[in-house]
Amino acid sequence: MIHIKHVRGPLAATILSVISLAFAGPTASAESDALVVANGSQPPSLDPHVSTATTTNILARNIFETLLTLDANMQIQPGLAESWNVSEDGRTYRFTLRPGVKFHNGRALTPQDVIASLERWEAYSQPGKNIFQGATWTAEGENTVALQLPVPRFNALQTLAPLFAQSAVIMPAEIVAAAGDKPVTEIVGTGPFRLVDWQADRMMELERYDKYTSFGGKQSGTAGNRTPAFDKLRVEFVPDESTRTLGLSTGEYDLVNPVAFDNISEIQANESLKLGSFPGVLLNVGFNYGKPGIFHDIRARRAVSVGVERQSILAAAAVDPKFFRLNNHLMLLAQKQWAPNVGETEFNPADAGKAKELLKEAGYDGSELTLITSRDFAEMYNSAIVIQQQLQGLGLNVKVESYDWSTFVKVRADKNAWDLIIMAAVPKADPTQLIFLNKDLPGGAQDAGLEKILTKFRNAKTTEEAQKLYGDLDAWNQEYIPSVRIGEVDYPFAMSKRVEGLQVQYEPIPWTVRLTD
Amino acid sequence: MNMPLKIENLKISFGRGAVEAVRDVSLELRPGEILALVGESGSGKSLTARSVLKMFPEGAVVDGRISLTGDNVLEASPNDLERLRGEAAAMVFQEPSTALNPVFTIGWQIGEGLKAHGMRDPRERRARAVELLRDVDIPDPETRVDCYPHQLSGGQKQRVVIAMALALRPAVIIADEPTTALDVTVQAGILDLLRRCRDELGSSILIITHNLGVVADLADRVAVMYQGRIVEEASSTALFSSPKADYTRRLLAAVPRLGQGTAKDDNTSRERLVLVADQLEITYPSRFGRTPVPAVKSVSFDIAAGEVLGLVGESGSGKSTIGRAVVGLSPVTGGAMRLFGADLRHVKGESLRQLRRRVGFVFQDPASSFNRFMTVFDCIGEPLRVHRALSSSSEFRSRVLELLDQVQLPREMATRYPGELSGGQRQRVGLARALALNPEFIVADEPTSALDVSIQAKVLELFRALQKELGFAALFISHDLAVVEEIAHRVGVLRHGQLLELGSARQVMSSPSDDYTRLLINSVPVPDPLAQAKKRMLAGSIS
Amino acid sequence: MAMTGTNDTIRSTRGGALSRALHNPPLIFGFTIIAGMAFAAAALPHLLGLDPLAVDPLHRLKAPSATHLLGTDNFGRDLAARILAGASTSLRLAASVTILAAAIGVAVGILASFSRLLDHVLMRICDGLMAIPAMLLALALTATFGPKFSNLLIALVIVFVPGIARLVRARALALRTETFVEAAVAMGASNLHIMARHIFPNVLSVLAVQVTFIFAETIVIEAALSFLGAGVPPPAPSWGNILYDGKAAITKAPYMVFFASTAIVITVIGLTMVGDGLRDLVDPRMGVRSEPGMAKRLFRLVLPRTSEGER
Amino acid sequence: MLSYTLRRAGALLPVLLVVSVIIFSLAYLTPGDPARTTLGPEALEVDVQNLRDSMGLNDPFWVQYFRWILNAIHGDLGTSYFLNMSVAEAIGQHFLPTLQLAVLTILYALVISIPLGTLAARWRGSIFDRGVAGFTLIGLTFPSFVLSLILVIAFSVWLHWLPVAGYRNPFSDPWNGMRYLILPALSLGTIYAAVITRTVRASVLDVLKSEYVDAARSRGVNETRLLFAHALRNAGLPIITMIGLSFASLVSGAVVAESIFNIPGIGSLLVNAIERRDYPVLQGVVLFLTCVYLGLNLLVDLLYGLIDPRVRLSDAGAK
Repeated sequence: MIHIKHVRGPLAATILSVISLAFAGPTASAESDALVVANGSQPPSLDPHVSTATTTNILARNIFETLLTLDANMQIQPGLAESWNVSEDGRTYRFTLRPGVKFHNGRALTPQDVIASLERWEAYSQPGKNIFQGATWTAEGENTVALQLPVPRFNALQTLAPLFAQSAVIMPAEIVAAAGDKPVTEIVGTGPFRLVDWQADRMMELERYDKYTSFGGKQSGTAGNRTPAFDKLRVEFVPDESTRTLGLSTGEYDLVNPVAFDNISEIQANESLKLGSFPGVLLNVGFNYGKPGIFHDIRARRAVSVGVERQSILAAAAVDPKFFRLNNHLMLLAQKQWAPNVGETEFNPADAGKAKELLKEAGYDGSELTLITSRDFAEMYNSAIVIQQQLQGLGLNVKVESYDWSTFVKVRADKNAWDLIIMAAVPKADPTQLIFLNKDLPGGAQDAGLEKILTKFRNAKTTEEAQKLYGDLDAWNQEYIPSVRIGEVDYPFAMSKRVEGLQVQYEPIPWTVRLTD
Repeated sequence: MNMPLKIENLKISFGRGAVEAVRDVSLELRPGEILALVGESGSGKSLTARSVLKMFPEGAVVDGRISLTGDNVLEASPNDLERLRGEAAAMVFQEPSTALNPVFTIGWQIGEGLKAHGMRDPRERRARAVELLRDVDIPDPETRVDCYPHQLSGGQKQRVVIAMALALRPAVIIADEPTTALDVTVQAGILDLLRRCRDELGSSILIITHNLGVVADLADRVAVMYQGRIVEEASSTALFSSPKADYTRRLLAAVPRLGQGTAKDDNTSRERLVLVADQLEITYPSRFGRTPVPAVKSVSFDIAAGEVLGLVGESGSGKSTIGRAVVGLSPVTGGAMRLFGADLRHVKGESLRQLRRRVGFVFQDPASSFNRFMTVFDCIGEPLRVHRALSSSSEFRSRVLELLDQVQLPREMATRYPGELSGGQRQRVGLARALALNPEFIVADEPTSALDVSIQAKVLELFRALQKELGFAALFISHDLAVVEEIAHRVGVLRHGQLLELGSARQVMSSPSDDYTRLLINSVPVPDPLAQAKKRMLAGSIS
Repeated sequence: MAMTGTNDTIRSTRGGALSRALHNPPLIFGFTIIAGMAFAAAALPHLLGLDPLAVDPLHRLKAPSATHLLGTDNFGRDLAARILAGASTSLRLAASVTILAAAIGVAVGILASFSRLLDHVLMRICDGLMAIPAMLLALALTATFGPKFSNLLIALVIVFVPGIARLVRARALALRTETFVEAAVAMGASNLHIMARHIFPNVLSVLAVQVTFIFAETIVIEAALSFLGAGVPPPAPSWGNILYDGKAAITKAPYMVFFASTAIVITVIGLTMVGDGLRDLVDPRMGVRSEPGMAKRLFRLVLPRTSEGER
Repeated sequence: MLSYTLRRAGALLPVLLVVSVIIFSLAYLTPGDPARTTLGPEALEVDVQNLRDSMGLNDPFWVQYFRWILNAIHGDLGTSYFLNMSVAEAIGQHFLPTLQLAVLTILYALVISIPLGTLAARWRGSIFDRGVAGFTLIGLTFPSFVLSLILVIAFSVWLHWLPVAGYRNPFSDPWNGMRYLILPALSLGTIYAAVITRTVRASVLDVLKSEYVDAARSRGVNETRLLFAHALRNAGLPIITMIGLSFASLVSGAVVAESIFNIPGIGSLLVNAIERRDYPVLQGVVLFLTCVYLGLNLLVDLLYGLIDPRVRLSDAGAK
């Protein structure tokens, strides 16, 4: 799923043409054999076991590795585990570790490291707790590790491969033991890059690990030969989006992730820059089931689902139609393994009349409703403004309150503080982990029918069985409407022409790059 | 040797001719002569003097010719002007404390003048500066040359300013009210210094003043200015003995003369005492890092009902502090001070308020003793309102108008703001305010020293009339002996917080028992050139 | 004892303040700018039927055209309407902050000048508040109490009160040594009477000059706060958040930033002129020597203010 | 002079105490906390509460305050939750860039404002004076980040003379270090130049009106010497105050420029700390900035003593 677009667009006519960006060619960047990445967000830590932040997970995968990997078609491939087998009852897995793998501090990888890491991952991470509840790990001999599941899980292997967030990465046992529930401070992994220097809020310097043991086969996605073709990887944290774009145009940065939606047009206008994107978030309007109110009535929820005009909301959120699309199904269209065969994908009736009828039937009394969003994420803030306007068009008295992220999360936990919420959910390996269906999330939907399907889903033995259950889940979602899906929004990124062969899995993969000067 | 200074039909006006400050003045200063330019504030004397060095305030429109040692100053080019200023003519300013740059040493500032006129070598400049300081009798000039202005006394500072003027032996010295800011004793010294400049250096001096005593003491010739014109010009003896212009005559009459105090009946019956000071001590508390300052050291006196006690002394003598202590504006820290029998040291709150109701206070500076945002009517009526003396507003109104009549001010003044009145009018409003609650005791802290001589005479006349008519007792504080002699029944002389002499006005003024009082009386220049000359011979030793 | 050299014959005509105000060019010019801006903000949106909130994402960031005089913003909302509505928000915020801060500041300042104990307590708190940089104090306060207009108002008032309190206290202390206040004390007036009749009117003169700077600075601080995400909460328009939105699209639609900053520049220039004019009107003698006019303007934005009047 | 300094320093302690209480309560009241930020956007409430317990965030307000203030007195400002370094170290690391930027900006501002202000006062009312007045007005009112963006677009994107953003320590890499600081210094400096010019003009004008300047003129001293020798030193007092103010505001306030030019200064450290609710850093940095502000005030006071003998000598009781 590689998006390399090379699209020319007319240069936007601007009043102050003197300010228009007639770019000259990029100057030579500081060092020739280093990839300089300008990253928009800062990781709170580099410990995927503890932090659910995607930035942490994506940066950490350059340093830490997982037992299994996923190729370009998202099929499971060997990782630190060279091979593995499954018992008939699907409850016992034995993984044979790849020989000769060394940690960055020179120490060889041992089964004890794998067990300590994965036990910690089970204890503190979301996927670990959801799918590996009650699982036990035992070492067998010098290079084999056995996993004992209480009940067969179809997605057990998939969860041990790289995920969007909180991948099951392997760290030295003593470091894991020392850290406990707080993020690890000593960063030692087995990955293609070694951490040289990390000055938070400024930059992170990584170096190719000379004694790296690559995985077998041709490089594809996060699988295969992962040895980087260049020496240094420098990640600069540049929170200001226009600075990131300007830095790209002067050649100071080779790769900028993400790029502001409004800067796309001028990047397209510059031949020496290339544009790409990766699946960003699933945008939903959530309801507050923790607080008594109109939205406990299905008719009110359907009114919102029917009434809103999704195209213009997505246009406000992501500007360019290439970066958003309608998708009324639970999982991303790009996640081919979950076939979207229930209901209409491009569901966007935008029927204000029907919506008003439904609201009257539901007995909406015109009381004020609060829609909360966060201004730290452009797509959440922009879509909230448009949604508020549209809902007021339907007669709902909605006011918007936008907070910085930390306050937003705190306000969300207070069930009397809001009625509607913008949910920008990170895509997950399987539907059971989606936050829309999570009853523990503040204001989450509580429905016996849902729980029944979810437990059946979690105990599905095979992927086929899981895919059938996905149909039921999707049908339930479109029937019960726990939250109104607006659509999918991709995050664009951009690179200078010196970056060749870049592949994307969740986000751009640095070690797949070849630098041409 | 041509005329050092010749001013021909000088005209100066402001605001595009709207206000004519100097109207066609012509003057001549002969070599080695001291010419006095006399007039009240607003007569244009200062402007005329400053035009000799072409130093005009902004927006001044000037016409006429001024020839200074041959050059016409008004047409001089900038570097001609720089050569003339200091060499041909130099200036001595009124306020010594602001005429010296606070952040540079005395030596440096004197050196600046020398440097501007070509003396390159710093060591030579320093030597010349020390020599100049010695010429003007500054003690221990070698160390004083490196001092800063704030480390010298008022008199010393003025001597330094004069030293700066003498630096280049200018033909003409222009002294703009050189002694007005100084105490009487210090003033005598400066006048002698100026006289020595003329006698030993031969420079001619143009002195500007409003004090006729100074004129009589120093000037050979006098020019009297009134509203921008010279109304009379004559030798000083001729002017004082037979003044021609009636303005000059009125001016001379208005000057209070020592020894001619009108005989006041000594009211012997001093049975009811209004104010008694018994070894009174006033020490200001020490502020952070400053040592405590004893202002008044064990002073004892008393004032009977209907009696006016005059307190005389130079600046820093503590006379104002005593006046302020009466109304609790300064703290009584030792001894006792009983007002209407109550000791001010222990009285507080309501009883203090009732005491203050029976005392009126007249302040020195008319400009700042009224709140800009209150009309004259409110200012006068404020004591009544504070003590809710009169219930109905009509009674209140009539009382205020009655007070205006008493101080001889037109009734329509009531609606105007203090800012729009003249100094003399404002002081009358001050008097009216003090009399509002017809107090039995008035404290007047230098009420007329901020006024021109002619206006001062009228206000004193009013004060005396009201005192006689209403019979209130009064504590009259002043640095001017002649004024005190005219007003007070009894007089006390203060120096550095101590009461040196206390007695009836005539006895203290004619035959003082204390040496300091005698020095004080002698230092006051009498507006009579002959008497001054005699006094100088006699007092040759003291100054 | 010094002979006052003031020239008694030439005195200003009756009704001093008003006549001097009329021929004081900076005051007049500045005042017309502010009045014009306020009128435009209040009246024009109704006259031209503009809706600052109507969203039209498909026509976003369009250059100025016939339908949209100043073009559209990144939600397709009419920029002219938003700048005008923004003007009313910013001016309303600035006006209310100024009035509240001035009222509290005057009260604190005068009280501090009258009682020693109160003086120590109040001034230490003011020092504390002034030592914390204004912008970060506002940021923390809006983060703490949520980004509502009222919270921003309270935050900015807290930011400005110490500065005014210090200035008023210094002026009040100076006034207490003035002769006319001593005269009031001498006649037995109570503290309350002195505060109300004498101190308060004379403190106003200093305040009038200070108020215009607070007014101008509020507008600029709001813009900076919006930049850090703590200004007037969207979707309500304010010049600050228009600028912030405009910054993201500066390469594509620079006119957004251009028009918003021009509006700010014009208003603040107008206010500066009113401030300078007021200073000359209020105290001709104070003239230039007083606190150098707009000089402190920027510092309130970020600075812990100096403790003038103390040295 | 020493006793004067000690006395002034002593007066700062109560202020520091007041500031520490204010900023600690602000941090305590701010919604959101480091635990929630550490665990990321989709953490569950129960996990957040567990982490809060282990971080001691659920202790009562005063317990947390005294624990923090006692450590602070012993010099230990605590460690950051996110920067895996001690707060003191973080401040040290971030203060250097801000200090360098502040010094460069002030120098640039002074180079422009001292001559401009003085000459504007000298030729009062001339076209030059009105031109300077216009420049200062624009300088004061122009939103700073718009100016920064224009400079970046002009000098980096168009002319490629200077880098867009970033920071290198000029001590270790002088050539690049300076190149990174020029644009931010220019954009900030222009505003401070405008402000200081106004102060210089105002105070020089005021001094030129005083009598001792007239007195010097009456002794033949020419105008230029009057201006630069006699007047400027007296006019220095308010100018020094203004420079002290500018420096204090630069140290804590260049946050807007720091975020545009991506300079890891103390301002952006504080803004990130607020965003991430990194309490120890937030409290530590504000306390540090308060000391800098109060220190600068003290320095300005002492400089007063240097320039104005009345202050220096009256304290030592030389009279």
